[in-house]
Amino acid sequence: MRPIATTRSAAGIPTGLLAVWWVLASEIVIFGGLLGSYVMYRLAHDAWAAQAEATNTWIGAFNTFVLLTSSLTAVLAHQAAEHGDGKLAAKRLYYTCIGAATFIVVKAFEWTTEIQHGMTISSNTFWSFYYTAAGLHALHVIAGAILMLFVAADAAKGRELHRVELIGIYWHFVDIVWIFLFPLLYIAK
Amino acid sequence: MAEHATPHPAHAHEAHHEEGWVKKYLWSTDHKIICFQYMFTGMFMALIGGFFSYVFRMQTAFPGVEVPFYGLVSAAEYNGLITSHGSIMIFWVAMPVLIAAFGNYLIPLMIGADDMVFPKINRLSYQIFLLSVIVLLSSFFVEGGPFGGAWTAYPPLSASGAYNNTPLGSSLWLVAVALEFVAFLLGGINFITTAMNSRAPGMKLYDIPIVVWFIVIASILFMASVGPLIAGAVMLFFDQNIGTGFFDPARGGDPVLWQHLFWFFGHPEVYVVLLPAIGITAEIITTFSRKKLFGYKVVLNTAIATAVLSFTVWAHHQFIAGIDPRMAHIFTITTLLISVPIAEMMFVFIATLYGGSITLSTPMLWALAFIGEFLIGGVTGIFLGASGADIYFHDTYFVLAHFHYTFFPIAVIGTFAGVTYWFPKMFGKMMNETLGKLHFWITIIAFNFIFIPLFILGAAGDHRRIYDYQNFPQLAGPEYFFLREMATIALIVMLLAQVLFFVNVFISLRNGKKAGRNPFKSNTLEWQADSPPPHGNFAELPTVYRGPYEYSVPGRADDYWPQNAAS
Amino acid sequence: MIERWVVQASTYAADIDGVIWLIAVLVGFWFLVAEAVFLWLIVRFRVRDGQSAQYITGEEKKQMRFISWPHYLVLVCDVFIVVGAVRVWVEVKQELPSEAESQHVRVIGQQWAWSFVHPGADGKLETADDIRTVDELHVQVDQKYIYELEARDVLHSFSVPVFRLKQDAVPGRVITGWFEPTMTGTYDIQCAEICGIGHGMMAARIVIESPEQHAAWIASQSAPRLAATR
Amino acid sequence: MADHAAPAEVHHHVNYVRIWQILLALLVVSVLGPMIGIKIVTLITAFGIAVVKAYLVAKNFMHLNVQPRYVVYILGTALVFMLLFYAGTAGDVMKHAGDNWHKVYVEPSATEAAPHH
Repeated sequence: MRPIATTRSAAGIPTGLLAVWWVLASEIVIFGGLLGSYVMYRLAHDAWAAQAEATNTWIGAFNTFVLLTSSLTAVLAHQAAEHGDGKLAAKRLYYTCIGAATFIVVKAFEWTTEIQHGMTISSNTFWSFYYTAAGLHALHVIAGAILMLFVAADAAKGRELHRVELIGIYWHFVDIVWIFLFPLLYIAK
Repeated sequence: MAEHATPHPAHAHEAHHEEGWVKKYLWSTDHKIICFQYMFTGMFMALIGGFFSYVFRMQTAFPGVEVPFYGLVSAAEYNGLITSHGSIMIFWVAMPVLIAAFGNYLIPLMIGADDMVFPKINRLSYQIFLLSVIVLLSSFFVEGGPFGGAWTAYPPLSASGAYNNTPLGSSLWLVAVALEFVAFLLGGINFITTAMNSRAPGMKLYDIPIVVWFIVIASILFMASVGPLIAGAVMLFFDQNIGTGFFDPARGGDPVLWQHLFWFFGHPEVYVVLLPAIGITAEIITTFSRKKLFGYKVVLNTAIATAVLSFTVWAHHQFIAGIDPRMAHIFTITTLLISVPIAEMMFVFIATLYGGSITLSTPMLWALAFIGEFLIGGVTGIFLGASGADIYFHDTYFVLAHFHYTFFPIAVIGTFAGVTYWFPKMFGKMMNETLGKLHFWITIIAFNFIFIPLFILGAAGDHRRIYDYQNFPQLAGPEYFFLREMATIALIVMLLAQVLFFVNVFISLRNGKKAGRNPFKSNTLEWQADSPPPHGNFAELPTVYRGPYEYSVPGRADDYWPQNAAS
Repeated sequence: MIERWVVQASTYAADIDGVIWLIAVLVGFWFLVAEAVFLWLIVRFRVRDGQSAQYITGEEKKQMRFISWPHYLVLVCDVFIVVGAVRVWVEVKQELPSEAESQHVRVIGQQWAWSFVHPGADGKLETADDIRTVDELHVQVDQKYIYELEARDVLHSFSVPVFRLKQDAVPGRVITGWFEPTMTGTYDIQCAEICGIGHGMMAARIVIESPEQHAAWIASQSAPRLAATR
Repeated sequence: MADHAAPAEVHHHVNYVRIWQILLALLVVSVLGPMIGIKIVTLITAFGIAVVKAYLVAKNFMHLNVQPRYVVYILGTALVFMLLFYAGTAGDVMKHAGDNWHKVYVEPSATEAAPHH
């Protein structure tokens, strides 16, 4: 049973939504610390540009496309949920999950190729950052997709529709992180 | 401790006694039970940390002695003991007790809610915390022993088993710390959301008790500062275990980066545990001096100013650690600036006493001692924040004594103040005042006899984390050892005095006078619930009509005016 | 204040002690006033029969000044402390003596010993007559030295209490600084940053010698080595 | 507020597919821009466009514009703290030398060329 506390909204927005914003604030500082460190190191080591040459911009761009599109389906799911159409919302969330799966599969393929070519996490500190930052992001993608499956299953039965928006916001945040990772890791050469 | 849970007719679980116990105490989502889980785990860890301090203080004062109940201390063990003492006391005692336990207990009760907004996440938070405790304790038993590179874990020492000889211990330590952070992130989001969204009808921002404000500000501080260190922990873990070179200078890494990541968290962390302790003090001082808090908004503003400023001072821990000397100027200025709001906060508490009607009960004694002792910690910090003086004092026992004069008031005095004050509410029984005062005086006097000698030793050149000072001719004199022995003996006295507290708790639980709802005639909402409050806290959720500190309002018969009293 | 326990053996030791003294006076005064007021209030306003507490909000301007004035005074004290601290900091950590009037000495921390490279008779490092020692640094009184601080493995901290000098050694970095001894004698060098199991025994000695003694020491170190290389 | 009536009305004015198309167009520019090979163009097209994209997503998909103001402040504060961290740290980590210190690390780039696909 949900406590009465959860249903109050003295701050003007629903509790779940408020909590999601705080989660994102804490995520900003985690990624901020990691990417800030990366930028400092990158600017200190001009030679890393030669390493960055070996990243595959096309795969990165394709994954950006996949994430942007999955964000679109997530926000459309939210739209459907707002109209009370749980089935449609669930369907669109499943599309988003397919996007997440595509992203991970492409990433796995990309990493496999790179590791086969000797670019491992310990071969150079650029690659250490490459795998750590993208890996941390990929973990967020996976976690978000799993949560989304639960939300979608509920939504399909018309339950907890407000969660569609919450998982969507989280998903857009994951998208934004990638929007910055893409130029940082792939384009800047 | 069967007293503190009122039977709940809704869930009549007559099936199995053990299952009921597990459900009630281990698997509960009730914020009060989670408070007890955090508090007892924290106190258990405090016993371990306290025992460790006894062992290594014995070695420092009487080098080579066979420590009773332990045995001989080797240099590696010594490092492991001091590291574990530091990390346990901060991460597994101060944090769980002050933020998690008091936050869990007080926030829903004081804002007039029936529980946290996310009870299951609250339970998960404790379970992750418990896991972190288990991981940390397991590091004592692995090959090589626990991590021994100080709680700051500076690489390259912490990054390589070749340097620290504790490859497993250092990784387990890091994992435990990271898990602990996750636990408090979950808990913190719960606290913040609850306090923001679930206040009782009528409770405006300036009607929130200071302790709730401060715990929330502390949670925000924690959340905003810990991120870079979580990222750093991942990087260090990879350095330790899969051969990356984030902090390895031979591969383009920079060990100084870790110091920044660590202290960007580490300094706000001081305020993370300080603010709840000050909040507890505010509640107690107003209650036992029957006074309105002097300048509620001033207190709040100083806390926010402190919180923001605390993000700009971190590098004063690194003045001589290899950072660019020009940066030291900026951080000296910001560090001295932060003394202003904190000093102002202390002035406010002192001013609150003026014109009061002070009862020196046990909780009040603890609260007053907090201010008196914390002032010492505060003023000695100026020596360390001023770059020129820090050249000498850095990494001496002066630093150690300074931060024990802040952390001891926070973690021990603040906790005892809170526990003795809310004990009647938590367990429905009054505590024994005689035993409580005896415990108070022995603890406080012994505490000063521990750390004043250490101030002198620090000024005389004792540097920290030294296994045997006989290796340093300048520090091997008998007058030095006299001071070290004095501190050690005082420590033993203080640790033994804690038995009094546990005896007091035991006696009070068995034979204590029954506490009514509001034994101290206090205003805040938790005193309007039953003692102990049942699951769901209030029979009828309260409505708030006024601020929390309306004591001795002229023209009223009572000298208190509960927040939820309509008139 | 510090000189009661540790002698001042460098030119800037007295300045650092001076800052410490300045802070001690300023904050010591405030501390005593605050504690005195605090204790007085506790004694003065103990609970009495038939006397109830006053209702003071502390929000009015007239009342606020009881905390705002002390707080401005704290700010003023802070300014003095900042100025004092920064001046000493610049002197000790930023301004190096000129190359002409100073000698270089290399200090290397490693687990768990200090190695020192002295310039030898020619007064220059990186020459054949460099003198390497372990855990013993020989310097000449009233001579300016520029140290180059390095670490081989983990962080160490080069700390000479009689000089009031402390500087962490960071692997991957060379950190320079200076000192000028002002009295002869043999004193402790500590490692003030935890560096592993042997941290507690990483003790070295600094031997401050008169010019004659120092020359003799250089000669005694150089002679056998020169003989060996020939 | 629980039924979210007010924000829902605002949402209807946003054409999500349109935003998505703009985002894709920007993505193309950010990939093509660096191919010109001028450093300043790369920086603008890569990072400038990243900021624009993030803004579009935050505003239109996350609906930050219809949240209470303090939500923006919370997230903004977190970002500002990261800038603070960067400002305090870069002087040591990003530089090779400073006042009375220098790093001895030598890039092994000459001997260890980047591997290719």
